[in-house]
Amino acid sequence: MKDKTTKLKIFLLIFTVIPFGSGCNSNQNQLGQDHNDLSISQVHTSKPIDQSVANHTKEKIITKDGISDVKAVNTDKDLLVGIKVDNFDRFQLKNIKKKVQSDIEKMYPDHQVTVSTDQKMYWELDKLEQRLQKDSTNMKNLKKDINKIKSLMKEQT
Amino acid sequence: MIYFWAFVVGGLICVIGQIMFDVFKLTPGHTLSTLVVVGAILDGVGLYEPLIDFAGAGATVPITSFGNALVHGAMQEAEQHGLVGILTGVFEVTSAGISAAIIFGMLGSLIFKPKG
Amino acid sequence: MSNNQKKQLSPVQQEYQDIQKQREIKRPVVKNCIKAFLIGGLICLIGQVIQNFYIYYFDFTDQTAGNPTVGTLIFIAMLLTGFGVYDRIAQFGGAGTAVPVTGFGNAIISAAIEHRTEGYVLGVGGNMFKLAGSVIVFGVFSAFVIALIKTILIQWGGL
Amino acid sequence: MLAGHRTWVFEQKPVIISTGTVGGPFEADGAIAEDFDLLHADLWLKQDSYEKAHKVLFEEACQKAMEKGGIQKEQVQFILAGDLINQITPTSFASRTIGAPYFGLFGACSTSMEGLALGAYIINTKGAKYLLTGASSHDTAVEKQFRYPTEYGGQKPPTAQWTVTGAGAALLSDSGEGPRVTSATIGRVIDMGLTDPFNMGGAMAPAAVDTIEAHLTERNIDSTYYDLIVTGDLGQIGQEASLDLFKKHGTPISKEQYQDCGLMIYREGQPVLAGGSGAGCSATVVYGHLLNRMKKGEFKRMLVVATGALLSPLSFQQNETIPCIAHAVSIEYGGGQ
Repeated sequence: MKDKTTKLKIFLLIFTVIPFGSGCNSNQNQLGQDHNDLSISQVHTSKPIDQSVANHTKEKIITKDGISDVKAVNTDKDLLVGIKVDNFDRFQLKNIKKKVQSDIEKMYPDHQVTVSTDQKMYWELDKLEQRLQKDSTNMKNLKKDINKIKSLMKEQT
Repeated sequence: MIYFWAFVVGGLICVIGQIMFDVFKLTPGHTLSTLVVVGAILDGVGLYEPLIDFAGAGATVPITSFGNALVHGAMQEAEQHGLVGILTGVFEVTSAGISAAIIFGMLGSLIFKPKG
Repeated sequence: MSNNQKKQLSPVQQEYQDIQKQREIKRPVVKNCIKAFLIGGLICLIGQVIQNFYIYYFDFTDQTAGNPTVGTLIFIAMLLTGFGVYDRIAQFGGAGTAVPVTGFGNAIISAAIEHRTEGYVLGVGGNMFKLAGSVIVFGVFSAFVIALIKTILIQWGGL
Repeated sequence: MLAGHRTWVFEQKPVIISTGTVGGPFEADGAIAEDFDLLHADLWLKQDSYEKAHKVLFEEACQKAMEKGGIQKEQVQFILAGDLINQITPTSFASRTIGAPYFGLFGACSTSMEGLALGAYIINTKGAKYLLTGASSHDTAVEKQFRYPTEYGGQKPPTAQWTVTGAGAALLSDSGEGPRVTSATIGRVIDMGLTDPFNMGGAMAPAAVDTIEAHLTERNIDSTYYDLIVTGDLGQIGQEASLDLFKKHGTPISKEQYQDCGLMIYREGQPVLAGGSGAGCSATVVYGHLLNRMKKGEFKRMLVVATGALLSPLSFQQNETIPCIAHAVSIEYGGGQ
């Protein structure tokens, strides 16, 4: 009696867990495809805010080991890069970030470069990119958003 | 993917705790105190941060992260204020967990009665 | 430790302990570990979901989302403890519920609820850290020692 | 009167004229619920603390016993009782309510038979006409003191036992109708060096064996003299370990006649792990279930061996071993009186 209920509980648990596992797997496949096609999001480079710096950065960074996706946004002064690292490469997260940072700084010495592996950075930049793509922002708002993200990233704990 | 690793790593840390319960017959108090000290040592040698990067909540939710956070707070202050900073900085990072537990403990005692 | 104690036993005691040991119901270690893995993993997974929720919808980063996540988990632990569910889950999950921060919350909250009958100051206030206190004591002290060693090493390295 | 070193034979055969048993919700769900005089659905018993609820449990058990025996509380000359809580306050406070002269006893879970043996002795020597004896325990009050807060999620190993919420009281007299107390053997403190507070049964078994064997030798009888030898709360492990010991010592005791209160009180499927325990366990099972069966004529002679583990949370933390004790009392009904 008691044994049966505990067994049932275990089964229930396993069944709740399996979807998580498989969900993760499908996710991974998608990311893998992203990587293969290098289908990073490209944002148009015309006016009002030229994103060619960001686009170029993304093309360069995505080819590096361990990086599965990149988002980037730039203004005339700032360059924000959010990188996504998956699986066991995450153990090297700090080193990867440092390397990317120094590489980009070499590429664009005139920009103030902020690189982060933070989820928040990635998601916020994703939103910004989409807004830029739709032209639903202007230089002033963009700068405001970027400053906000930068201050968030500075916060510790 | 982070969800998967959070589950696995968090689960494995709990398995270590269960082995301490069942095989070494330690009380929960002994087990949890040991895990906290282990977390602090792991952070001291710089291994806990990469684990958090890897497993996310799988490393921050188990009590081991408490030791990690205590060392972290102490080190942060120590970098700024030297040795005195160790004393003042210990609770810097962990204060949220402890104060949440105290506040909810007090609230709980106002609302609930033990059910038995 | 236990070996030292064993040596002091008289032959009769030793003999009985051997008999008793055979009759003692063994703890199902493997089964318990699997349960601890599943329940503990599940709690961490829930923690990750909460954390990502805070990062996505509020102005928190990986670095800063830890605090609200821990707070939320302890809040959930309070509800489960108060409604008398946490100890039931714990009987099943073992270390899976004790090791995550929810177990820390449960230790504090259960002691607080239990000792309410002795008044808020001496009962709740005085006993709240009855179980979780040792975790804080050893955590803080070991953190102090480790940070001290590390700081000294860094300074010497700097010299 | 005294047979051997530590066995009393009561010539007057004091009578248990009535008993009262009270249980909690968990016992109401158990195997012998119909044998309780009063069952509570709420662990709090409408009190504001578990300790107060514990006190009420024992008050009610005494009340029931007096009611059924047709005795006013002024007629009760002594109370001999105890429980497990620090300084046995619940029993003392309940005795304050009843108002009779009071001996507070502590023998952990063996208190019920310690009280019955002493009470029978007092009646036997005409020290009293009516007296009350009993024991009680309250699951959450005991857990709070000996283990963790009740809502704390500590996993209990399969060797642990569940503390009974219940109180049993018996009214003893020198004359009247009812089962008679014929002899008692007082236990020695036995320590086999066990230290696991989650395995009381295993620690207490040698004490039970020691007392039972002393009883049989000193009364110069065989174990077949008794229809039933019932231990207090050895639980599954303690019962098996004690049977092993009997076998090793060459004492013939059959599995059928050897039973345990801790295994009788709950039904299969209740999460009690190795069985019930607590001072209220043997008190409620013996004064309720077993005496009822006896009165129905199912058996005539039984030996009740209540076992107690004499540890405290403090002694456990100081790495002391667990000393144990067992008191045996023989109760007979019908047949040759």
